[in-house]
Amino acid sequence: MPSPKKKNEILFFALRNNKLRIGLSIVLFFVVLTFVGPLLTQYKPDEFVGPPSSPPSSKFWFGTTTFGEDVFTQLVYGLGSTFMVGLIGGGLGTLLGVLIGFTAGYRGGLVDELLNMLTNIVLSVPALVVLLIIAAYLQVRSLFTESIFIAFFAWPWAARAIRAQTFSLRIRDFVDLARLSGMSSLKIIFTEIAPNMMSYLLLVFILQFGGAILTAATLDFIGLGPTNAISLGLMMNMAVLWGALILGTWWWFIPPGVAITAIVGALYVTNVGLDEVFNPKLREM
Amino acid sequence: MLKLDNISKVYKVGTFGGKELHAVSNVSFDVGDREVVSLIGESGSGKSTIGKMILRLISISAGTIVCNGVDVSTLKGAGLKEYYRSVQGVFQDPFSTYNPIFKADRIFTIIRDEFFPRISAPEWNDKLEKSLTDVGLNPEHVLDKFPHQLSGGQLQRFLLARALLLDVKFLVADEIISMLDASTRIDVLNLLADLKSRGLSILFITHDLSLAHYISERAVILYRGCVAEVGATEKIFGNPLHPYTQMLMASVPRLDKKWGQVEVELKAKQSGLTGGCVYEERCPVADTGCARDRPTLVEAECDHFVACIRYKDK
Amino acid sequence: MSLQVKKLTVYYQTLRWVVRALEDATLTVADGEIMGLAGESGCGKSTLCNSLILLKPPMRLVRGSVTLDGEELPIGDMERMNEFRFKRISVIPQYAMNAMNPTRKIGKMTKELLESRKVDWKATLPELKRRLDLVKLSHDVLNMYPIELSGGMKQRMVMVLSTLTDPSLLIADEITSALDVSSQKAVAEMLVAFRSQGCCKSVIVITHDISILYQIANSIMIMYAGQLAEKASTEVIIHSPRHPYTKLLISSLPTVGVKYSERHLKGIPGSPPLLLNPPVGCRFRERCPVAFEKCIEEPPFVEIEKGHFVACWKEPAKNA
Amino acid sequence: MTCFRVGGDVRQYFGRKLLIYILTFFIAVTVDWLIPRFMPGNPIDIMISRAGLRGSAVKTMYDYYTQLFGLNLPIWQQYLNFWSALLRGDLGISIFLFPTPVADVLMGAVPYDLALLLPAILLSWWAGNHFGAFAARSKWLDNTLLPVGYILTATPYMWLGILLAWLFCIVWRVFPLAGGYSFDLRPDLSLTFVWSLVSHWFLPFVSLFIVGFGGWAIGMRNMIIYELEADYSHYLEALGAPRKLIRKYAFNNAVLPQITGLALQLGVVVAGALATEVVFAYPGIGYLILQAIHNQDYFLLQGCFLFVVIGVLLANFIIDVAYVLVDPRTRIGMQGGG
Repeated sequence: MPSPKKKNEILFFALRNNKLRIGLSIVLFFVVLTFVGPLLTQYKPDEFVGPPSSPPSSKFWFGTTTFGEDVFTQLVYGLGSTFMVGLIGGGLGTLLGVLIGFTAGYRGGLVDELLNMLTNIVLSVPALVVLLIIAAYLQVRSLFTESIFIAFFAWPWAARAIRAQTFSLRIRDFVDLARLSGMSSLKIIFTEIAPNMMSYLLLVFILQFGGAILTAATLDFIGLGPTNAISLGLMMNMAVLWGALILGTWWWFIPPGVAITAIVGALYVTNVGLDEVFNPKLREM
Repeated sequence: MLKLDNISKVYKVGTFGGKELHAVSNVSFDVGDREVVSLIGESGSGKSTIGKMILRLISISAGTIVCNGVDVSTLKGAGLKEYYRSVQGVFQDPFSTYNPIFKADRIFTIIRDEFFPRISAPEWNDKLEKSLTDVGLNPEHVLDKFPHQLSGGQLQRFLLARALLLDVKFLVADEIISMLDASTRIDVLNLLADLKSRGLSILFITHDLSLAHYISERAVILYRGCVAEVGATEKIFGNPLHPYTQMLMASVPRLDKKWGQVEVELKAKQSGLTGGCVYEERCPVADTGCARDRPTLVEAECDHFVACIRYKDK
Repeated sequence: MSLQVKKLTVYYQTLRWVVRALEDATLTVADGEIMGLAGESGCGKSTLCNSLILLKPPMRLVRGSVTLDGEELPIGDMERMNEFRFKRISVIPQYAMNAMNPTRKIGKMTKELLESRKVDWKATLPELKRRLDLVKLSHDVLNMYPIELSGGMKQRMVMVLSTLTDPSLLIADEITSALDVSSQKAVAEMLVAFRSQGCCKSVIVITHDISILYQIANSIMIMYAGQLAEKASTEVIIHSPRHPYTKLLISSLPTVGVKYSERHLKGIPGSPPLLLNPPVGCRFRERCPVAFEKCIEEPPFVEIEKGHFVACWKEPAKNA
Repeated sequence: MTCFRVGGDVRQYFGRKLLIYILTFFIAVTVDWLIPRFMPGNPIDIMISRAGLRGSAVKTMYDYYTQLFGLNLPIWQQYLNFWSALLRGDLGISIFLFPTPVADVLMGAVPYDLALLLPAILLSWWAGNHFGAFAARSKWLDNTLLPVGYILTATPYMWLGILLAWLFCIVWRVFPLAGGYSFDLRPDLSLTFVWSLVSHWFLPFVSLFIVGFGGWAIGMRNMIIYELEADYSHYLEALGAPRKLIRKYAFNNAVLPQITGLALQLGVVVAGALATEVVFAYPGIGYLILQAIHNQDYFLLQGCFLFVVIGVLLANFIIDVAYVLVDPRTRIGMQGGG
C-alpha cells in the first residue's frame, strides 16, 4: 500500500494519536508552571512567610510547612530543579548511550564485545547504592554534580537500545552502497545511519529524562540531594523528617509526589504515543 | 579483467570466536573483458560472500583478487576509492538499498560529491539525464521521488544508471532481479546484457539457472563455498558432469519438459555415453557384457527380432 | 464435490484508505484437481486464498459466497468458520519456516492442537507417523524443537501438520519460493503425492513461478490486479493462452533453453495499477497491446471452451 | 522437565557470564574501597570533630583511629588488607554503633530485607505479567487499564509509601507506622509477635508490589502483542485453534524476555526498596544506610553497599541460569543444534 510523502503521513498520525496529545499537554503544563510559577508568588522557597502547618488557603495556595514556608513556592522552584536534572542527566545519559551504542553497533567484533561487557557491568551494579556512597561523601552537592552521577549510571539503558538499532541498520544495503560510493565510516554514521534513528533517539531521550527525574527524587528523598537548591524529592524528605505524617499536614508531601508522578507518567505515555506514530505495526492496535 | 586466485573467507562464530565457519574455501576463476560470467549457487553456497569480497565490503581471509594487474585486497583509502571508480555493485533488495528517509536520487548527489566535486551543474545534469535515458527511465517521472514511490524495477535501473555515471569497467550484480516481478524482470536483464556492449564485464550472481543461462557466456557452479564446475554456459547446461550440477539441471522447473522427462533424458545420456544396452541399469539379468556394447536387433525366431546379447541370430 | 466461489470481493480497510484487492472472483475447483494460482505480486492471489480460510481485519468481505462440497463456508464470520478450518479447509502458509511455536516440542504442539480441535491424538499418531515416513522425516522429529530442523524439514513438517485431518481443500501459499532448487522439487512432488494418497481432495497452489505449476498443476489460473484473467489446463495456458496478459507473461519467462544472444525476450512495459482507486473496467487496459474502447466495461470471466475461462472482450464467448 | 543436555557451549556460556559477574564484583569492591580514600573529607577528622575533643586528645585519638583502621599503611597494602578482611567476612567496625562489627549489624538487617524484597519482587512480577496479558486482550481494556500501569510505574517508590502510610496509619489507623515490630514486644515465636511483624511488613510490601506491578504489566502488554502478531499465532488461527491455546503459547513466549527484564530491573527495585524502608523506618538495609549517612558511618555504609551488590549479582546469575533452563532456543542454539 504505497503511501503519500513520508513527512506528512507521520504528522497525520501524530495529531490523531491521543496518547501523544495527553502526554505532551501534561508535560507542557508543568513546563509552563516552572516558568510562570516564580512570577506568581512573591515568596522565596526557604523564607518563613506564614503560620506553620496552615492548610491551603487563598493566601498560601498549597498551605505552609512546619516552618511556615510556602509549599506552592517550594513546589514551583522544585519543579525547575527537577526539570534541570532531567535535562542534564537525561541528555548526558543519552549522549553517552549514543556514543557507546553507535560505536559498538557499527564497529562490531571485539570492540562491540568489550563495550557490551562494560554496558552489562554498569547495568548490573545497583546504580543507586553507588550514588548513595558518592553523594554521602560529597559535603557540598550541586544540581549539576547530581545530574552527572545520574547520567553516569543511566547510559547503559540507552546504549543497549541504540546498539541494537544501529546493528539492524548497519546490515542494510544502503550502508554498503555508501561505502561503495567512497564515504568514510564517520560520514556514513552521521549522514546515513543517524538520521534514520532520530525518532528512536527521541524515544530513548524521553525515557532517560523520566528515569533521571525518578532517580534524583529518590536521592533527594534520602537526603543526598543538592545542598544549595530545593527539589521535589527534598520537599518529600523534609516532610517525612519533620513529621508531616503525624501532624497530618498532607498538603506538604502530596503536591511534590503528584508532580513527579504526573511528569514521568506523561513522559512514558508520550513515548508510547510516539512509538505508535513512528512504527506502523503498533498503529493498528 | 578480474582474477580471483584461491580466495577463502572464514568467519569466527560462537562465543569468543571459538568455532570457524568456512563460508568460501579456495575459489579461483576469472572474468575477461566485456564478458558476462554467472556465479550460480544455492543459498549458503557463499556466492554473495564472494561478491562482497570483490567489492571489498568484507575482508578476504586468504588468496588474492587481482583487477587489471592491481592486487585489490590491500587497497586502502584513496586507492580503494579509485578502485570504486571502475568496480561497482548492485544489490538484491531495492528497498533496502535506498535510505528510506531521503529521496531516491540522493545516490547520484553522493556520487557527484565524492567523485566529481568540481563538475559544473549543467554538465552534471545532462550527464545524469543521459545515463537515465540509457537505462530506459524518463528523468521527469523518476527524479525527486522517495524510494517507496518508485517500483522495484525503476529502483534497480537507478543503480545501473549510477554505474553508468561512473562508467565502471566491472559490475557485480548480486541477485538484482530476484525481487522483481516476472514481467519487469526480463527488461532489467536485457538492460544488463546491453551494458556488456558498452564494454562492461559483469559477474551475475544468482540461484536461478534459467536467468544464468539466458544472460551469461560462462558459468561457475558453486556448492558450499567450493567451485563444482566452471565452463561455457551451453556446455555446463547441455552436458553437466558434476553430480551436483546434474541434480540442479534435473531439478530446475522448466517450461518445456517435465521433471520425469528430464530425468529419463539424463539417464539415457549417461548410459548412451557408456555405449552399453540402455536397459542395462534396470535389467535384472544384466551382466558385464551388457554395459560394454550396445546390442543390435537379432532375429531370435521367424519374424521375431530382439536387441539383447542373450539371443543370437537364428 | 468441490469448491465453488461466486463473485467474491474482498477489500483491505485501513485507517486512511481502502485497497480493492479482490474483485468479483468466480471459480470452481473440482475434486482431485491441483489448481495453480499465479500472477505478479499484488494481483490478489494471496488475498483470495486467505479470505477462504482466515478473513480477519484489515480484510473486509464486501460480497460473494463460497461453498465447499456443497456446504456454504461462513467466511465472513470468524467464530463459525472455526469449525471448518483445519478439518475441511487447511493451509500451508507462506511463512511455513517459522509457523511452528519455537519454544514447544513439535510432538507436544501437535497433540495440543489436535486435542483443542477435539481430535483424538492416540488414534491419529500412527497415521501421523506414516505420513512422516512419506515425507522422509524420522519419527523422533516429534521430540525436537523447530529450531533443530532445517528449512526443508520444517516445510515438510508443516505440510504433514496442515493435512493431518484430511481436509477436502488444501491451500499451498508460495511453499517453494523460499527453498533451494533441489528441495523445491522434492516438496512439489510431495504435494502431488499427498493429493494422490487422499490426504486432501483438491489443492490450490499459489506461486509467482509458473514453471513450478507446469510441473505439478492440472490447471492454472492467472490473476492480474485483483481480477481473474484466465483459467485453463496447464498445457493450454503454457502453449496456447488466449488472454493478452497471459500471452505476454508466458513469453517473458526465460526458460533454460533460451539465450540472450539468440532471442531477446520482451517484458511488459509499465507496472500494475495501484489498487487504491483501480482503473474502471479491465485493469490491464493501460498495458494491453490490443486494448480498445470496449475495455472500459469490465469483461466477464466467461468459458470460451471446455474448462477454458477468459476475461477479455477480444475472446468472444462460446455462445455469443 | 526436559532433560538438560549440558554441551560444551553451555559451560562456555555460563563461564562467560560468571566472568562478567566476577569482574563486576571486583570493580564494585574496588570502587567501594576507593571512595573513602579519595573523596574530599577524611572520615577520621569527621569522627573526631563529632566527638568534640580538644587539644592533645585530638592528636592521640587521631593516631589511634588511623592505626586502628590501618590508614597509615601504604595504599596497596591497605587494598590487600581490605580484600583479605573481606574474604574473611570482616567488614570493619561500625562507627556510630562503635564496638559492633559491620557484619553483625548487617546480619540483623538482612532477614527483614529478604522478607520484604523476595515476595514483593516475585509477586509483582507474576501479577504484572498476567495483568499485562489480560490488558492486551481487547482494545477497550488496553486503553483503560494500561494508562493505570503507566501511572503506577511512574510513581516514585517512596511517595507511594508515604501515601499509604498516611492513609492507613494516620487517617484510618489500620497499620502501625514505623519499625519492624512494636517496641513493647520481645522477639519470640508467640502469635502476637508474629502478627506485629506481619502488620509492620504489610505496607512496605504493598507499596513495592504496586509500583513494580505497573512496570511488568506494560512490559508484558507490549511483548504479548508482539507474540500474537508472530507467524506461529497466525498459523494456529488459520488451523482454527481456540483463542485460549493461542494466548497460552503467546504468553509462554512473551514471559521469557520478562525473565531477563527481571534481572535488569533488580538494581532499580532494590533502590526503590531502600527508599520505602526509610519511609516506614523498616529495619532493613535501606534504613541502615540512612542512619549510616546521618551519622557519617562510612564503614557501615560500605558494608551495606557490598551486601546489596553481592545480592544483586547473585540474583542476576540465578536468573541467567533459569533463563537457559526455560528457553529451549538459547539452550539448543548454544549446542549448535539445528
